[in-house]
Amino acid sequence: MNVSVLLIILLVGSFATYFAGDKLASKVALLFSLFALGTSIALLNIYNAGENISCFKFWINNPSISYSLTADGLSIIMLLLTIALTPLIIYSSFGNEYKNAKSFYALILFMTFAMSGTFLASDGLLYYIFWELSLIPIYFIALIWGNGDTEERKKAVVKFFIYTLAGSLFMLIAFVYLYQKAGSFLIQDLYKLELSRMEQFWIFWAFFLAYAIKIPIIPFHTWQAKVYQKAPTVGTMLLSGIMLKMGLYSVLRWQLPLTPIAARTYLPILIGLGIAGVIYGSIVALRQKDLKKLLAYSSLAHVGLIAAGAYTLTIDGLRGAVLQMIAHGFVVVGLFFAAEIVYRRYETRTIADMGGIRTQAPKFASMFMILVLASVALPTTFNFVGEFTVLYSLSQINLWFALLGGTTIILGAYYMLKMYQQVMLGETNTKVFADVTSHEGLVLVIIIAVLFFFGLYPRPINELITPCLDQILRTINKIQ
Amino acid sequence: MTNILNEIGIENYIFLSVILFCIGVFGVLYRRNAIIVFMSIEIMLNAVNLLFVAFSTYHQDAQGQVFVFFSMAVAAAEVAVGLAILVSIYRNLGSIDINNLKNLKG
Amino acid sequence: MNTLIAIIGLGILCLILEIFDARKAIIPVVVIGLLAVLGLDISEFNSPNAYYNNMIIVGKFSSAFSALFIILTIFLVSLGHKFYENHQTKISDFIAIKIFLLAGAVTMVSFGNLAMFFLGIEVLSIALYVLASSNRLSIKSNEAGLKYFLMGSFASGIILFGICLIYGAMGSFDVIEISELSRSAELPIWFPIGIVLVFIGMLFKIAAVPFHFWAPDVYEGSPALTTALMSTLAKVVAIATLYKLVKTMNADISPSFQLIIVIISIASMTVGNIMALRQVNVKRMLAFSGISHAGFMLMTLLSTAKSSGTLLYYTSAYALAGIAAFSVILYVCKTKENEDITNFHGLGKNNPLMAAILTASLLSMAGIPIFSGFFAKLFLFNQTIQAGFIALVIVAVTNSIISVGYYFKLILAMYTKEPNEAKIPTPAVIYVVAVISIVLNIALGLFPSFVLDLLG
Amino acid sequence: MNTNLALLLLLAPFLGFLFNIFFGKKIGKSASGIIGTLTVVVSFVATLVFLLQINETKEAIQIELFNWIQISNFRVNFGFLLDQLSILWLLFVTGIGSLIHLYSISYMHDDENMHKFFAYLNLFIFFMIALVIASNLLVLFIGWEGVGLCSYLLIGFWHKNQEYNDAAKKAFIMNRIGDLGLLIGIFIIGSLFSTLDYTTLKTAIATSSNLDITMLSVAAFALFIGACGKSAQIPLYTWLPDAMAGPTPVSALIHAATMVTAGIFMVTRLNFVFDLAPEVQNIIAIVGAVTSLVAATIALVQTDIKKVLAYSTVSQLGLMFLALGFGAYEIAVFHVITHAFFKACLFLGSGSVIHALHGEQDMRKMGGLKKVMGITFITFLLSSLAISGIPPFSGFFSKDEILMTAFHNNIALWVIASLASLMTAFYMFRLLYLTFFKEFRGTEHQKNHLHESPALITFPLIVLAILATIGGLISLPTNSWLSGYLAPLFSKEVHEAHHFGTTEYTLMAVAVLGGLIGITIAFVKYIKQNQVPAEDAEITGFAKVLYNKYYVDEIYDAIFVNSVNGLSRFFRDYVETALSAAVFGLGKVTNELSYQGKKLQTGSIGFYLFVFVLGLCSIVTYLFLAQ
Amino acid sequence: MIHIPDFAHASTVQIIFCFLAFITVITAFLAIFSRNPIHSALYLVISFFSIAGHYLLLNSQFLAIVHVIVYSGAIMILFLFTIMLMNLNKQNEVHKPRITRLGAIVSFCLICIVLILVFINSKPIAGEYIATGEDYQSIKVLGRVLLNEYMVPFEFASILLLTAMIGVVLLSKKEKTEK
Repeated sequence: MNVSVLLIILLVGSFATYFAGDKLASKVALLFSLFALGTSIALLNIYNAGENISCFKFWINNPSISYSLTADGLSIIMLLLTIALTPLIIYSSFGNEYKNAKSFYALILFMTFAMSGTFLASDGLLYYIFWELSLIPIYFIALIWGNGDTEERKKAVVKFFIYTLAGSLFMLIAFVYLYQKAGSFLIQDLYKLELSRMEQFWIFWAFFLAYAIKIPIIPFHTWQAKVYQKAPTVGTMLLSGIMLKMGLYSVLRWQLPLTPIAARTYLPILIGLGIAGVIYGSIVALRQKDLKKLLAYSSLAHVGLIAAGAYTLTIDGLRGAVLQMIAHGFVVVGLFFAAEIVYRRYETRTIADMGGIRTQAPKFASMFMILVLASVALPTTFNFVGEFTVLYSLSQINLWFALLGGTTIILGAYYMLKMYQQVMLGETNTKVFADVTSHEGLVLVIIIAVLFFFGLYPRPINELITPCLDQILRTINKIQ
Repeated sequence: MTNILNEIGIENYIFLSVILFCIGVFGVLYRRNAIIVFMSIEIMLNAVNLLFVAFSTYHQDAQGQVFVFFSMAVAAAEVAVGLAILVSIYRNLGSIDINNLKNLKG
Repeated sequence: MNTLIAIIGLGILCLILEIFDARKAIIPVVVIGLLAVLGLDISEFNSPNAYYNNMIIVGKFSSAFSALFIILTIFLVSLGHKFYENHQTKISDFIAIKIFLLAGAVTMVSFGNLAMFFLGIEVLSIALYVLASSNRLSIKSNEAGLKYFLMGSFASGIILFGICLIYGAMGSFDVIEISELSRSAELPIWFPIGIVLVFIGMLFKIAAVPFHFWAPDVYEGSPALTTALMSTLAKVVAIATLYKLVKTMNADISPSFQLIIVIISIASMTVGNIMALRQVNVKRMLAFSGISHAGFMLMTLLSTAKSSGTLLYYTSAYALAGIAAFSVILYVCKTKENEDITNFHGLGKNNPLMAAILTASLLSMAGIPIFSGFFAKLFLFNQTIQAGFIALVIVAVTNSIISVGYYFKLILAMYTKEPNEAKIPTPAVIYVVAVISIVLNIALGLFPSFVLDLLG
Repeated sequence: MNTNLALLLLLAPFLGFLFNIFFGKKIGKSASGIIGTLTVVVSFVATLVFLLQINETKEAIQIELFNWIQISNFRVNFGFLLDQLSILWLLFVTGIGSLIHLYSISYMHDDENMHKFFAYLNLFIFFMIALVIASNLLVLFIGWEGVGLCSYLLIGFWHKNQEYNDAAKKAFIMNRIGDLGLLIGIFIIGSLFSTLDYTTLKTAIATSSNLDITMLSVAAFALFIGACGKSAQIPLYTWLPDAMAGPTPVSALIHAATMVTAGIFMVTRLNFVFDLAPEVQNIIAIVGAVTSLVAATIALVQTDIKKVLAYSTVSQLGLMFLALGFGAYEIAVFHVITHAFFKACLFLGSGSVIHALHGEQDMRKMGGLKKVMGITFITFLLSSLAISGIPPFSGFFSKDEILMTAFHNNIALWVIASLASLMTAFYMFRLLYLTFFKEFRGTEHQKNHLHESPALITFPLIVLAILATIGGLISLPTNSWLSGYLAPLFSKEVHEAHHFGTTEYTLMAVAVLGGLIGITIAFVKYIKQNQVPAEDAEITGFAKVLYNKYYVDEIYDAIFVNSVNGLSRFFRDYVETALSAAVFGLGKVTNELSYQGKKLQTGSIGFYLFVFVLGLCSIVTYLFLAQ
Repeated sequence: MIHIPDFAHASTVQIIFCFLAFITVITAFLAIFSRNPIHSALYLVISFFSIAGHYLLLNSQFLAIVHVIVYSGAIMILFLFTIMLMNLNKQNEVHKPRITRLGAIVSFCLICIVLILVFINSKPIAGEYIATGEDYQSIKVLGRVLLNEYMVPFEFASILLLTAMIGVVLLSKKEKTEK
């Protein structure tokens, strides 16, 4: 059994969902996603038992491209994040009615498929294919099932698509160039390359463009808020929960080990950009009128910190980045779902139109509160573990980085609590707000449980990723 | 028997052909009566034919002249088709001024 | 050679069927016949041979491209079933002319003598002139036909002049002989000029900038099926021929000539893509898209030694996507007066399958994986970088980004707008053609080696 | 055994929290209150067990549970350290906690969300215990943030009132500023010593040969910023007075007795770090002294009963920091304890008053309550005497020691501190007189419903008043049990047995005199002259500045809050738009090019061919003529 | 180098060449400049005849005859026929926009100069022109070449013509549905 089983399940699931028809689609999708989750856990066990679950087959001879999926700790953890969030995301959408549901859910599964592939692929081109492939479903999800004015949505979504594509095409050139050098797209062969400073410089920035847009790092974030706002919540969850992580994962997996000298040279700039994202995102989030936009900017701030961590080129930074990625994945899905729950009842996302919900819906209020707290990295939540590690790594580079990056814990608290206050607290709203339904509650509870469990006991994840990150770090440091 | 090109020189044939060809080009650009434009194209083809024959003599080789036959066949076919198109345009528009044919643009 | 004979025979059979008043049988017979011809062609694949004093040289290159042309013709002929529904009296003419066009196309990739080359290109061109203006009552079609005819003849004149100069320099029309002679040191300047003139003439045929102006007008004015033919078959034939010409006649391309190719390639991509952005007519938009693709395909000329497989792949990917796209356009615009984007509004709701096929084909053209268009671009970029033209690749990539803009305009129209009218039933043939072509496209994407390694 | 007991100690309140959150509503108000209280009592009992144990063994109990966070050069375990300091702290946290829980059963009985209130209180106790018994800085940080969170939840307990919510938010954010400092301190310590564990750290510092004193000082300073945030010192003190928005038991528990002392706890815990950074100690002393004076001056003119107490708390905390600054940790701890007693008593007393007056907090509307609220009055009086430093009440001993230490180290700071304690006496008695003496100044309705609070409220008052009275016994100037008890914690043998001489007695006298002067002035002003503080609008001059708390909130708003908000608006409206426009601009430019390009496509064959010819000519020219 | 014909010492052949060339070019120009399409056609016929003269000069009699038959006899008749059909003989073109004329002249000059310069720049052909003395352009030889070596193109030309024929029929045939 190897990891391609998982991809096949997801792909088959996607088609099965489409052919199941509108009525059954959501359930079939959920079933398949759960099945995939089970499989991935089984795979994890096999992996932990020390067996090989990678997969390698030749695909194209010239240029030599292979169907090569490598599962190491980092890949597996990202895969688990993807596969674990998918059923949650699908389940979270059960309260909504979608036109043409079969396509909708099929696209979700397809996107999961593509994203999982991205995390697994160890052939540069295969990776690139999955990377691009994941863009199409989200494009349609955002476009067709999104909300708000059609023209504006179109503009935002197309901008997003073209922008992301633009970035990644330069990555493609970099890959092709690397292929010329190495004669293979396989990651292990690419790692062996000894590139000159100049080459590294170009390749680094080519990669950077792709990842900076995807992550996004300021000033490449302009697509983000609008798309988050306009996309249906499920799409937003997929985007913010998983898709952003593709960029961050790629930084760790591809960019840094391939261009260590460049990464080292630009280290202050990159960390600076990440931290600038933290501060900028937090400050912009303060004055957002739209709940989803606010969360979008909060996401910008968080990923900025993760990126800064990744670019420190220290084991702490990398580890913190990975931990924080997972934590952020869960928490952001939870927050967007909370926004969706409010939307289902109030049919608005304007913060000013909300308020007084806590009195009417104490359960929801508590769960939302916990998510808010997790998002501001309260200790014992998973986010704290990540954020602490990242900030620590930043402090090892320069104390000022840690100080500036640390403003996130102040500013983050400021905008999140302000949001919470405006949305949930205050006088009872005249509009009726029913408390969470059982399945809404279930989703939130699962997310919260995950956040706390790994917040207190992140060791399993640590043990999974550390050898792999060490390996990456060794590759980075091979040329000093 | 001497090669006649000894007296005239292949260059002169080339120049003649080029000039004739260019006149054809000029005609295509200059006139807007489609028929005259066709004629100009015929001039171009003829210029080439002339050069073919000259080269045929130059190489003392029959192939060039054989090619002229094909070229003529092509010219004939083109004219036939071209005129058929022209006729149907004339039927629709009542004119064959190519300046009137500017519906497709942008 | 047998392929060519069989194709011509089929064309004549088609005319004979008309005589026997078996019009209904024409398309099925022809499709079956073409399938047989395809088989014949494939059987010739591994037996390179030269026929009749090197007039026709059948090799891997020609067989592979011929197969592609035949496949495209099968699609185009099948689509004709619906398209010429109201032109029953002329159906044999339409079909026959297409088959002769195919004959011309096959000749163009398997010529061994410039005479065959010239005749082939003329058969193709004349057939296209006729098809372009075949809607005789439409002024647009007339205009398209005349424009194409005038400019095409002009280009033919240039090509002829080029051939003449080559002959003048070499004293022969045989390409093998010419290519052998061209390696000798002493060459009259006529030869390179001739090559350049032929090259320019072919650039016109593939609609490369600055010889592209005819394409949008002609594509727009012609009947949709003809446009489909021009943008798929004709373009592919022209580029394949150009490639063959350059490869066989001029073993090593001088750096300055390479620079010309690079500039034309860049110009074609850029102009094509930028101009396509603001188009309302889908056919016109695809014409500009075709111009930009011509620019991409020209990149193969920079490394002629190895890029034949890439070219075959690119052209297959492009043409299959084009066929799929045009099937949908034919379906959508059948009852409409024009092919404006507004006609596509709400297709995603009215006919999701058709919308999906069009989307897929557009994505393929834009170069999104897993469609073969992506791999085509990838292999092309790979080869071009290998040849050392990384700047060109960067421009090409930038252009790919621009191209997404207009491809997505159409996709957006299909999915975000409300339909203008009720659903119209889809003819089965169109379904079949569209589905098969897009499936082939995706299959090519999944198994690129199959085509890529064909030409070694 | 120890582990299980420690876990019981820690988790009992947490279980109470869970129970109350999930079932509190169902089992009824009293039951949830009782369960909430009981869980804290369980912790208190467990603490007592530990106290007995440690009294015997004199050895700290270290418990490591499991590995939590992994950093490259060290790992952080979930671990507890039960030593003298933490047990001492636990004692009054759980002890006073139990009393306040008990008090709350009655106090909050009318609130519909009482179960939540108890849940939050329990959660607070849980986090406070975690903070105290942590064996390393990061577990301490859990408690640190956790109590901040509970403080947030409890200040904003009446969440329908957005002003309260603002106060809660403010408290949380200001705390977080401190938390960042603490984190930075943790980072530096972690990277310097590769450990965050107290015991290991202590050994590491003791054995380390070449310490980077500069970095260590930076760390100490950062940690101090953290302490400032939590313990409401300048410049981060403004949240505490606002925090009075919460229910009064909360103010008593969190904002007087326990949470705000966390900063002092942390500094004491890390005394070995601070000892190495004398500059930082100086800063601490100065900040403490200044805070104590500033807060005292503000308290002079406040009219809200709880605000006065809040500023008093800030001021007292300042005194504690003053002691810390001089390295007199056990004196600071002593004052923490006595302060916990009397300030909790004062707050609960004020709560009793407010309860009686149905929520009235303005002292100008009180008066004459001693007739109806005897017990409250007496306990309040005792505590006021204690805080004013009148012997033999507990405050006298602790405050006196602080002043004495200050005198020995820095006369100027001593003057400031003495002034602050003089003012303390004044404003406390001003409060007392205005509230309990003379005639009632409230509405008729209130007057008719005046009543002494029920036993559940008065019982804790009595207990605390007793403690406030006799609490000084634990550390008598000549025979200090506390010093002995805490001795293992401190490296230096400081404050070698107070050698009592004339100076000391004089100082003591001066201090007592100061207290008496304050009381007298208050007496003259409010009893003799029968003054009542002016209405808000009528306050003028310096009093107005004081009344408005030196406009610090306004200044902070102007400098920080407004600028951040302004920046946010600027970013949102301009920078975002500009960035977006830059990206869109590329698209727009291409579109425009396309638009212009369309004009080239004229439809004229002549033009097309013209370009054709031009292209041909240029290619030919380039290839054959240019070379 | 361009050979400026030395009229004083020119041989007969040279004079004939120059004369024919002159006629060819002038009539071609006149065909283009002439306002009346009929005149154009007639000028063109003369031009074609002079080209036939060139062929004769080059001793390819058969080709000359074929040329006259095909061009002057068939193609130009077709042209004239069409002109008559469309009744264009009286039609005068509206004054052409100046820019078009300018463009035409510019491109004419440009292409002329460029091509001529290119050929001038090239090395002159050194030495004698070969004269094998073999017959290479009699009907016999041409026929042999055409039907042996060039059999396939010859046949293929028939396809070309067939295509053109079908095309013309297609374009001209009225359908029943049309009114």
